Amino acid sequence: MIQVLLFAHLREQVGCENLTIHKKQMTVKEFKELMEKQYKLSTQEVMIAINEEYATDSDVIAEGDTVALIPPVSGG
Amino acid sequence: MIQVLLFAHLREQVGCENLTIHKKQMTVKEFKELMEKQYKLSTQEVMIAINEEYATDSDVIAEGDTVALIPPVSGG
Amino acid sequence: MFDIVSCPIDTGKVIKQVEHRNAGAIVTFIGTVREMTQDKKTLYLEYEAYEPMARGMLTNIGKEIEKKWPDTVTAIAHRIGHLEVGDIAVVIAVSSPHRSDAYEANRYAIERIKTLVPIWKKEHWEDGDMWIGNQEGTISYTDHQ
Amino acid sequence: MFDIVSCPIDTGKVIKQVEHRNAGAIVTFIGTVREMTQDKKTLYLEYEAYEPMARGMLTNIGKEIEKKWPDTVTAIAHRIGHLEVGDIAVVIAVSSPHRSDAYEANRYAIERIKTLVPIWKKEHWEDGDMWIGNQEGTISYTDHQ
Repeated sequence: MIQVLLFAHLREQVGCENLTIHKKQMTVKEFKELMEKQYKLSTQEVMIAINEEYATDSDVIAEGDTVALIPPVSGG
Repeated sequence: MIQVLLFAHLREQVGCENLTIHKKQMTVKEFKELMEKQYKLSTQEVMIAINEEYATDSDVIAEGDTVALIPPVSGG
Repeated sequence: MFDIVSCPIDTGKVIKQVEHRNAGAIVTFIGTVREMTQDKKTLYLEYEAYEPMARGMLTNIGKEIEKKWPDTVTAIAHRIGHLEVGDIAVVIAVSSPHRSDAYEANRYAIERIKTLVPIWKKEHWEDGDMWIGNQEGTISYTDHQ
Repeated sequence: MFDIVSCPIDTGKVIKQVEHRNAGAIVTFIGTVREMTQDKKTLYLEYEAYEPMARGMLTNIGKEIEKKWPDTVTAIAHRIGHLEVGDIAVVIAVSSPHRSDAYEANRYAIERIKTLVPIWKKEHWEDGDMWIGNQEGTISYTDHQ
């Protein structure tokens, strides 16, 4: 099981703060494609964090990981 | 009468905070030469202010003016 | 030293965290909620954060600064939740024996926060609201107007 | 907004003077008395000013900043008299809708103060005292050691 966290407009768009994906492992790229297909999210400008660390498309998400979709930030 | 103000090490060197010069007028350059001769002050790095405004060597000091010797500053 | 908080930020307390006997210079940045952005009037803001990650990122920024400007000490507090116009959103304090380092490190901190730290703001106007999509407020993601 | 004072400076009060609804950024510089300069340990300092001129120069610096960075608001307080290690000597606060202006204007203010405003400090060490001759503390005029 992979835990998915959603924030800001992505959270509002999907309608919930977190999702679960029942997969053993997948790349970040595959994860993004899944989100686009399943929830119609545009992930073009979205960064992905695995267990609170930014990840690149080729990084691997494994069972037990927490993955966050990070749209461009606007703090400060 | 021209009023002269002294600060920091110049004040300590001369031993008083202010002096008076009984002249009708003089240039800043002449004033500096007078200070060097009469009080053995080195005016090389000292700026001169006439009535609280920085002046150049050719500016004229007139009777009634207040002239200050401003050694390099160290505030801040 | 590096915190995400829900209550008002006490600037004096953040500055206190970086004071020490050889800090001749302390540079502070205070980010407040501005009323006008271009020609739009903000009523209030909501800040949301991915809190544990945001805290971790702020701590990382602190470590980066320590490496780049060895004698500096940094403290950062970012507020989340409901903020009114004029409220303080972020305070960054950097102390250093030399003022040049304090200015540069402080500037570096705010630029890093605005590009990297997972915090988002939603602007609320009289005629709608919007999640702001980047730090300059020029890109939006959804527009509920 | 531009003052030479004999009492401790309240940083919060200086910042308050520049706060307004469209100041998204406030940059503050706090200059404190540092204990060590190179390898010399400061016991205390004395600041002396040509007060009316120093006040006038601070006001002029404020006007220069207003011209160079039109939407900024600046406040400066410089303390004189006896200061201990850790005491605040100067506070400069600059607010602006845009942080870049606030950083630049603030930096400009301290550089101008350190070259132009008639304020002098005398360092007191265990083994003597000295009027410091320029802002970096590298030139001296008299050395009473």
